[in-house]
Amino acid sequence: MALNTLEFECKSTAATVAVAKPVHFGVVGSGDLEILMSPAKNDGAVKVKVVTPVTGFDDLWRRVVGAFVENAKLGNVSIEINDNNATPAVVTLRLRQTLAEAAA
Amino acid sequence: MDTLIGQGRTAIGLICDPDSFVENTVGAKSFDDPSFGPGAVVGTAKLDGKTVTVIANDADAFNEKFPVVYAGIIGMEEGYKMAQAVYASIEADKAESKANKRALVLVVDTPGNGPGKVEEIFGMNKATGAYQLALAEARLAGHPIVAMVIGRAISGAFLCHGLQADHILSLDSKFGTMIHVMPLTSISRIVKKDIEILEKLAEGNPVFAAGPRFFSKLGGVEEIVTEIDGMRDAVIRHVAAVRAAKVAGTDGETTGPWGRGALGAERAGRAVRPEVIALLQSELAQVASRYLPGAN
Amino acid sequence: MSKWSTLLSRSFLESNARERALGLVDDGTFTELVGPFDRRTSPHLETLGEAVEFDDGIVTGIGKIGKTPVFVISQEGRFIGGAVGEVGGAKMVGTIKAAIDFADRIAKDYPNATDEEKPIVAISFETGGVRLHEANAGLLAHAEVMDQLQKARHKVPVIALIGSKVGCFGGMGFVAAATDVIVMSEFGRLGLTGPEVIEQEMGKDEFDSADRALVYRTTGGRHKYVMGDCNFLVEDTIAAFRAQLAELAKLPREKFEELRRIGSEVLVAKQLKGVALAAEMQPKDSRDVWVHAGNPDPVSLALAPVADFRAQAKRLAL
Amino acid sequence: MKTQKKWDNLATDTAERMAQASRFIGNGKRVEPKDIVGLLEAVIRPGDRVNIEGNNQKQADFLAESLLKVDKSKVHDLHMVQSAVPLASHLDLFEAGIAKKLDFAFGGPQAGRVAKFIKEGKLELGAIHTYLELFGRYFLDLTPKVSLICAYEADREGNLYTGFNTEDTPVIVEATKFRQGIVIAQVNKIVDKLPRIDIPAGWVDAVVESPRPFFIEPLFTRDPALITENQILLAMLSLKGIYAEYNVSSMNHGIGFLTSAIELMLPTYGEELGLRGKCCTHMILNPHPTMIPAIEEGWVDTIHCFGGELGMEKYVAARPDVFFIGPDGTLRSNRAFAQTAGHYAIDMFIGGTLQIDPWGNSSTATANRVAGFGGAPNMGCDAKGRRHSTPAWLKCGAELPCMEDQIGKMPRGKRLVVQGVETFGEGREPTFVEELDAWALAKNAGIELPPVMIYGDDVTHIVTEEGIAYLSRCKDMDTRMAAIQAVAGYTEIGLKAKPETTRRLRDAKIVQTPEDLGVDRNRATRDLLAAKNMRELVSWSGGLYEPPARFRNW
Repeated sequence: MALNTLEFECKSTAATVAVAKPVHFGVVGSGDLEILMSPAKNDGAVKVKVVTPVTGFDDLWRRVVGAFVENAKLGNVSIEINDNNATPAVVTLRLRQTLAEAAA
Repeated sequence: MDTLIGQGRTAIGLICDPDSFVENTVGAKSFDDPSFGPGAVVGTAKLDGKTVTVIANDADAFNEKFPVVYAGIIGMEEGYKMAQAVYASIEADKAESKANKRALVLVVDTPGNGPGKVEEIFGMNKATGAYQLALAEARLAGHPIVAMVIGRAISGAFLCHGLQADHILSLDSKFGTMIHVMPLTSISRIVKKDIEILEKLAEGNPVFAAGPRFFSKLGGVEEIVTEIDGMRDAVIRHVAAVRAAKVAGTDGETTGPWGRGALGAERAGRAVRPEVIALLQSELAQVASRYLPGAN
Repeated sequence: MSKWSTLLSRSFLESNARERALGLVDDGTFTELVGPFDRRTSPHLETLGEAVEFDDGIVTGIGKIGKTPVFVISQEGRFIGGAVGEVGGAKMVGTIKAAIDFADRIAKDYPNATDEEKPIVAISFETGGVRLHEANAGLLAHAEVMDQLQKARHKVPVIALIGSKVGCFGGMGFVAAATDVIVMSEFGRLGLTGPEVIEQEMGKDEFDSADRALVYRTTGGRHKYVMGDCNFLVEDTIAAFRAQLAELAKLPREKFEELRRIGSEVLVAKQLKGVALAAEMQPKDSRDVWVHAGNPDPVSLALAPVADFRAQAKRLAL
Repeated sequence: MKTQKKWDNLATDTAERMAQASRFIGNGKRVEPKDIVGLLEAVIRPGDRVNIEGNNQKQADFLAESLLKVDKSKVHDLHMVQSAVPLASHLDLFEAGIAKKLDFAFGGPQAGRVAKFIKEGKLELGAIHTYLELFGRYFLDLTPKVSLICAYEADREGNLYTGFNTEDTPVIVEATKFRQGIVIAQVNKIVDKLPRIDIPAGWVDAVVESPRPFFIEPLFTRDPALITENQILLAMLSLKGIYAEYNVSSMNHGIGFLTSAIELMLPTYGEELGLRGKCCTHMILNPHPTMIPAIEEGWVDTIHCFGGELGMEKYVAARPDVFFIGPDGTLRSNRAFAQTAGHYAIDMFIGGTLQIDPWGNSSTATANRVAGFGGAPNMGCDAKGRRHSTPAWLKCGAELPCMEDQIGKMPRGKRLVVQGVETFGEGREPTFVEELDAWALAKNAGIELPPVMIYGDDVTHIVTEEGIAYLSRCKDMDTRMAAIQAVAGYTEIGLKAKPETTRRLRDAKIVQTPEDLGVDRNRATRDLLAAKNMRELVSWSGGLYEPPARFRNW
């Protein structure tokens, strides 16, 4: 019954964007999530950790976060997510918003 | 006698010196109107020869003016009446030293606070809040406060009548005592987890299950009293211990809600609480200078 | 335009706990304590397989308004209804205690400090009280907060801000009642028993919890203003709550006792007049009490814009 | 001698029934509430076709409950013909054996019981119709013998005022009365003088003052506080990629939060796009509270309504230039006429759905609920009989690469039918699916036709957070499926999209992402909503809008 933790890495083919300082964004409401995005020396890759009560969507998480990392050209970043059953649209939106917060 | 549920006055007799309880008088204050807050029993008694204020619940009373108040429920009148008894105790002993301030004995058997529409319109939360503030004020002023749970100590009503005490004692659950926010069956329904799973988890983690033992593990109950005729001695003993701490000036860290926090850590039921408070203090220490007078 | 200044015009109701906390104090002054980067999630939620949050649903920290250090506690209703568990409860208790210690330190080290330089505590409530997943720990934390509120008396003013969706109910309803000052918006609600439970106790004919207008006129900001249960009714913006807080920060500390509703024998006697009135009137609806307080047309008054309402509403005299 | 054929059987039958009922009917056709069951037993015969006015909104609930109390040995096996069956009592009639067969259009909250009763043999399903289709059959083969209708007021002669929520009443009464049937009305109040006469007394046989006002549901009120950022993104895409692209002037908005978002963004984002005066000038729409800001900002010339909406009475009455207001100063809605306009006259229908299959068929049906679709299919289709042209209709038609295969060089337009959906719904349920649940429902409930709300060939655009699929621009099924895949995100359908194909579709403007359209995702915040909560809607209305109690949070 414990929470499901999913950890993986993804790498952008053209990783040029990093974050300068750790940022936090979002609220773990129903169907929503929060994200911590922090700089991490990681050989250009992005380390991802998702904590969620919902199981069975591991591939979906890899794809959604992977596509975000690819599009954003993100590298050397650690992404930590506390999720409460957010849809891919919400996940993508929050990832974008977190990155925008980091750039601000 | 296998339970004291619904028998607040009997319990007062068992705890205090025989026939010493005088209801409706505390210090200079007397409560003359029998229809006022009938669910609250307040008065003065002797405990081991010393004057104490006693506050209890009357499970047989029905408040005609506020029909949601019965069976020991604390309504608006009851909450304010209990607060008045506390203020009267403070007033009566305001010239006394800590060694001599009268103790307050809370005999706890209450299933809840008044859950009505009129109560919300007029602010039930103020009545119970007022009583809690009064108890905290008395405790901080040096009155030893000991709560004895003899029956039901449920959620907000326990918060109001019990949890502001210096020490909390509870009769063992074999006497039917209930301490909880909600029974596990209701929690199971609301958090949508099977009762069997919750029962199993409760064995290792006392934070959500119902009963005095779990509260004891969390530091929420100082001592479980295993026999009814052991109550009197236990209350006398705890009043003495609390008084000693107050005289010595160690009560701040060892009694009351804050003291029970430390007890919770000691008994390993609330291990995270002290860590979080310590972390908060250390993080504040790093930036505190920015917020002191004259800083920019 | 900085991010902070855009926060000010935001709806307090719509904002999240962190935005409220940031916007209440001066730009750039907020330091979050035990914030999300500390990752102090609830171990109990984890055991139960429930979603966790890095701040456990409560933002705590310190900021400044002008010269005044402001200890901020801001509950997040979107995370499990803002309910209080062990971690969140400890953050709340720890923050009020830290404010008291801070006041003691200033009193000792800065004997000439003005009132304006002494700390205040601002609590934005958004909670139904105890978090059932860790109910016992949550309940015990409530008692600790109450204890701290009494300890803060005469020393650190504690100001309740209630303008959130969830409102402030259950055990936290007591806590809010026990603060020095209560500031609400018309969207805030304050009480003890939630509408569903009242309906369950009294029946749907007496109290229909789906009737939100009824729910709000029983526990909402406008009603609480008429009853004197909240001191100030402000517009639903972060700026409006902030402005009220800033005004209070300048107040001489001894004035705060005068703003209280409970906390002394005299105040209890005053509240009992209200209870006697309740017993005598047996109001079917809060409107009855509004009329009694001198508002002959409670329906129109309830619909009037907040500024007009404040100008016109007669408050219950006890 | 040749037998004289009798030509007035219907009238004779009615007269016989009314004779038996006469002892219950007093002056002004008035029936006491206590006599209503007796009246129903007198006028209804086993096997009759009966209509209980069950609209989208107002409900003849007292009469429905009274029908439930009849002696089942006298009244049974009725054939119910009515728009909607949203009340428990509607289905209780089948449980009790009083009713047997059902022809309807919309199940609403009773959809689960409809499915269950069909399966258990308690309910024989005629067909699930659209509103217009059912209204049509009222005048063909499903004319009610007895109709139990619902009005706000009656006068002392039996004239009726149906007012704001006229809805289906005229069509029901006309069909029933002009086939010599019997019309019984429940009214909230009997008054000396009506504001206006909506139904003449001569078409009404009995009037009962209901012990409580009829039930009415505020179905079209959407609290702006609940609109999400992704819905705002979809609204931005719709406004820029469809409203502006086609200059859509006339339309119907479906019931969901996306269209509420669009309505609330007309004065902000729509204004910025310069659409005022061009788009949304003529609408067929219930009085949506979320339209208030756009109306106040002068966007709308006219709105005709299917029904009313609780709380909007005063606001609507105060905007007679926009709404259809009677000489008495109040709105008269009319579902039959609004649906006619919605089917033939509007350029666009935009709404949401629960599921879309790989070919673009969409449905809100779930496996165990027979809900029906009400009016959506009539608006969410290309009306083949349409013969007038408008720029948006022509432009959409001109885009169709396959038109020439069917009608050669002849120009013809096409209705824009837009489905706006997020790729995943609540609980991470995919919106794009291999097979609609409608198939499972058809199997479970024993219906021959999977209930499809909008067929793929009628859908011209699908809007998701990934972008817009311009299905009107697809030359064949392969292209159409690829375009759908391209906007289906991370659903199984979406994962089939090939990047190079999607690239090609984007270049051909068959698929457009937010970036292609120049829609800045970072602007998709609630700041774009002209009103963010109910309170602000009230302010926009100058205090004229009075939200129902359940929507008020002050």
